Amino acid sequence: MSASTILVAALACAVGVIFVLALYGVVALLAPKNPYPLKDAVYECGHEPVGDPRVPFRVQYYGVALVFLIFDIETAFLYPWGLVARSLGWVGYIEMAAFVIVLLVGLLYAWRKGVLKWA
Amino acid sequence: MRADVLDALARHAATLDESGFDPRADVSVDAWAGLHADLAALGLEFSDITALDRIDAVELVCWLLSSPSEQLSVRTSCLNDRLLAPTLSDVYPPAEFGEREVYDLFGVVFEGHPDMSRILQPDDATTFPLRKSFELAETPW
Amino acid sequence: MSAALWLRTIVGLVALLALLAGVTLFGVWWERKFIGHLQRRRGPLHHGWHGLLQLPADMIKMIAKEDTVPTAADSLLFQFGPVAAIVPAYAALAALTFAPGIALIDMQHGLLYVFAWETMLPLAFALIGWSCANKFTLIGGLRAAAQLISYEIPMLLAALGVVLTAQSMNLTTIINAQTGWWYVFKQPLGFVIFSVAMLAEMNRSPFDLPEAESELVAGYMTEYSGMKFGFVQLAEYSVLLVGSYLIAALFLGGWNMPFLPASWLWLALKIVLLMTSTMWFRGTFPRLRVDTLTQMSWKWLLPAALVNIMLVAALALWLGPKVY
Amino acid sequence: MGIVDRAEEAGFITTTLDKLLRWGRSRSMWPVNAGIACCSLEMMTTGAGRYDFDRFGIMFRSSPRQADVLIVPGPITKKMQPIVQRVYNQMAEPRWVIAMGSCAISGGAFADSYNVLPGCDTFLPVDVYIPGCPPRPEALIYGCLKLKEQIANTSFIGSAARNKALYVPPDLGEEWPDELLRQFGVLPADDSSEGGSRDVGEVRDEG
Amino acid sequence: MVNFPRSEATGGTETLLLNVGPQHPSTHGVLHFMLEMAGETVVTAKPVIGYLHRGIEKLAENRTWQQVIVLTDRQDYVAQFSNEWAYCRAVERLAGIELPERAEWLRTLMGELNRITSHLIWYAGVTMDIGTLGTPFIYAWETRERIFDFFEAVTGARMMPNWMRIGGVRTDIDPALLADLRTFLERDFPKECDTYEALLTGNEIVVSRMKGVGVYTAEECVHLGITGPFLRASGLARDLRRDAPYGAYAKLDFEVCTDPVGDSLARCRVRLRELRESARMCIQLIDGMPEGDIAVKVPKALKPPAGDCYVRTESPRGELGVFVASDGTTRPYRYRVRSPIFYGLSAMPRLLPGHLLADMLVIFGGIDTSMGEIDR
Repeated sequence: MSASTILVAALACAVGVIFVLALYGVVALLAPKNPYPLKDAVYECGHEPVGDPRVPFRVQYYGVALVFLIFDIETAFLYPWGLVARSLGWVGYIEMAAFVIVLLVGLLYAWRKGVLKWA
Repeated sequence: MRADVLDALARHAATLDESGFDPRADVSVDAWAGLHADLAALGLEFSDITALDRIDAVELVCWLLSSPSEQLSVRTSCLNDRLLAPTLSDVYPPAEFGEREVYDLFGVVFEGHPDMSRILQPDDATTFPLRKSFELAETPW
Repeated sequence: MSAALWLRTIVGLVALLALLAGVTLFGVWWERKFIGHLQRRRGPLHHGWHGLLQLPADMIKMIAKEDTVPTAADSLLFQFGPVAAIVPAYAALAALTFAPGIALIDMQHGLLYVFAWETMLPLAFALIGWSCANKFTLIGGLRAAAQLISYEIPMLLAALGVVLTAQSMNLTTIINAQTGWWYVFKQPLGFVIFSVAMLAEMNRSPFDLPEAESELVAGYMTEYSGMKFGFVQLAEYSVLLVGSYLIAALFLGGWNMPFLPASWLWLALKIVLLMTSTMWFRGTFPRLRVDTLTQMSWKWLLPAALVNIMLVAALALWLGPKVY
Repeated sequence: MGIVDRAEEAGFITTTLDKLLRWGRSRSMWPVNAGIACCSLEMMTTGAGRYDFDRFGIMFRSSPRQADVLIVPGPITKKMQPIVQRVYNQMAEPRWVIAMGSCAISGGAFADSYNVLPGCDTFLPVDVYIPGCPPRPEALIYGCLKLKEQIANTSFIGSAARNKALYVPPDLGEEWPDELLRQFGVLPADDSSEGGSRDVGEVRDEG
Repeated sequence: MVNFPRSEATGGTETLLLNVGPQHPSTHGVLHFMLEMAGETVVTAKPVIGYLHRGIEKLAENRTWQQVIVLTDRQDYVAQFSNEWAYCRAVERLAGIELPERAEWLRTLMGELNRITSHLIWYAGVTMDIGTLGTPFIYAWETRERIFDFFEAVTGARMMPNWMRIGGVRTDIDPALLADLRTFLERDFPKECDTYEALLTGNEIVVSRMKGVGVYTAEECVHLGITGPFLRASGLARDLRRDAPYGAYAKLDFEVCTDPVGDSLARCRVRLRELRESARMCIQLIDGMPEGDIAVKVPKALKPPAGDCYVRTESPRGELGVFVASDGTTRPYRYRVRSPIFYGLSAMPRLLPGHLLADMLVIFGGIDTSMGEIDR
């Protein structure tokens, strides 16, 4: 990734942000603005919201995030091997197969423990 | 009428009158819950609970089904100064909404009801519209 | 950075912006017409030829619509939400090669760059959902986060099969490697897993849980009025464009067409066909439930993706590069 | 701060922009998916295959934030009035109201009922009235086209000031309770701190 | 502020109080559910109704016996003919009026056609709840339009016919219309029922959403006061058209559709089979329609004898009971409607807890609510 490509990529993000901010500017220019308490209340099917919406997460989100982390790291290890798999030949394949099987056992363990169950 | 239903009515001193379209049993207010507990035990199903405004009293009418095609009405009347009746919601679960509606539109309070509040009218309403004393605006046509 | 490169980048970025706006406008119109005719009705008709003028009208109305900010909402994140939704998809466009020579950045790891931006999406939707302090958006945002996280791993692993056979992550070499048999015939399992996972990434039916019309009113965009809703629609269609491009490039042979000279027209045709099929799915499929959704990814797609990689690797080594 | 809304006199820029806004806003009217009673079935029939609303660019949105038009299909009871008023107030500007069916216009078949308000224009500024019980889908489409004409023909220049007066039904302006005027933003919300932010503050500790 | 039920049985995790309120795409009208949710599972559900309470029962006391029929149309605005029929039967039984044969057959025909349109609206609602963007919704609406054209040709109005009178019906149906309806019901309707079945019970995602969701036994349903297709889907063949036949039902052969399983999918199957069953009945009705006049002479200022009576009719949603009391004057003394889904809704706080938000809508869609009848 030469320096110019990084610069162009950064420029791409910058243009994305500028595009959104420009449209925000046009909206601020054209759109009417008339805030008053009842309009700025949070929408809840015509009722006043009761209780604080920001309730702590359920526990299974945390479980799924952990399992995602494990398999994301696994993908991070598999990709470099994928690039050179042909040249490494069968030796590389056997090692990677062992790695993947260990992770499949890990998945089976998570499955049995019920981390993947969503209810 | 089935025999076991008849003696259940007799046990609660309910006067049975079969002359009208459907058999009708009148019972006093305090025997209301006991009678319904026995009738439910005999397998009668709950169809509807409603009320009639008899000017000086409110007549509670509860329709029960002795079989899919026969129906029996059990009635009692609460005088205007004591609009109180025991609840049937523990014996017949659907009666919970029916009784809340009778309270909302007639003003009869049911003791022991899990959530005795208005069901149809806004919660801050004060009137009991289905009483004859409540006058509607005259029909505009 | 030489002046020519500066000029090329600026022109490229503006062209990509025009492409994005064009795809969104065309996409919204085509979706309403296509789903309309799917449902035995006509869709936009009276404004312009077959409703073509309907889109500028929607855009003008959305731009000139008031931008309400609920007092209970976290106003900075609330305003930043659309930016977080649009920038990933737009920046990912920069690395896509649309024709044999034409690409803004033809980097060695184009695919990795696109996937890096793709993993930003769950963050954006969860952020939008959390910032609006509305219960429907909170549930919608958390659902989006859970769904996109669950379907990211099968997508990456399915793409690994393609990378493994093409031996590079550069999109041009991947497409050029498919001049003969397309990868969809060599790795059918990989194609199925990748398209299902990409459908989930794009939040298109039957995986459109985050903006579940019937349960969560309008999902994570319930509190978004006027142009913010336009931005979220722009983000949705840009993710749709990137997703369709990836399926077309990785598995359907990009700009190669059997017995015909390679040109960008075939790539455009494939992208339009893929987008239309997502609209077709949207018109027919009902919505999955949250738990079946996550179960399906973790218990079916992930093991299948691992098996697919081992299978493809074994075939590649056994049959050698010429045949496979 | 829309330049078209705040402008006092019609300069060159404001008139062209105004013409553009009028064209855009009239061609794309998104109603809120608020079904109340029997007229909501006729509204759905108009959205379905035979009388298709989508031909005129009218697409139902379920959240009021993204909607322009509030179609009131059915009688407004005392319990429903705060809900409809809150949904109307949560719609983004510029917004319009269609009273669909004789119940929404004058209480209709239930005019003498103790629980039905005599029409939704007692608390909403209505733009188009569609009589009928329920009005046929063609009548609803005709009403929407009438609204389209009204939007296309009324200028938006200086409408910000005018809108404020429009919020409150002109003839009932005096007897309106202050609290409601404050909600509409006619009375400044800040001077009565207990009134304006009452509902937000009160909710906080009650939850 | 309405009191909000907050239960402690949530195992300590913080719960979200959600108003699935009157203005919501899938509450089929102005029903408001106060949900207490732990994450996505419903802990307690409290239905709040009354947003469409127009006080029809009080208004009826302000009208003559004949004028009340206008109010009955607007009661359950999805199945108007069954409301009218229930009211007319109650008053005719109270006043002791016998109907001519043809009037009974005409009423039965319109009642069954109304069952078809009501089930089609239920079908459109259920498919919208589980997420199809409205394709089955619009197909069902197209079939309903065909039947509404027939209603309009006979009664003059699409939705609010006001067609039945105490002692008969208002207009006769000429044979050409009947023949046209017969060809539609015999040739096109079964094909469209096949598409509806394919789009709903034949679709794997729908089966995965509905199979095994909300399984209730017949005893539970009877105990909780649920009647109609919801009860028949739990295996109990309870149908007033066969148990206490009225109109022309005694002369028709039809089968009460039940389903032993009792889950949400069974409720869909029962209603889809009832669509076909009603079409078959209509064909028999058209073939066997007797000749004769369509109404019996009833004095305009009808004064039924003092007294009261309660008549139960099978509406598309369940057992619709009308309790009518008269004190001998020209105006009803009391008019009470026993709505099947009013008591079906009272069962919801017991049926819904423990399900996901998506399942809650599927189960709640099973009782096919129409708010006009619940709030009256």
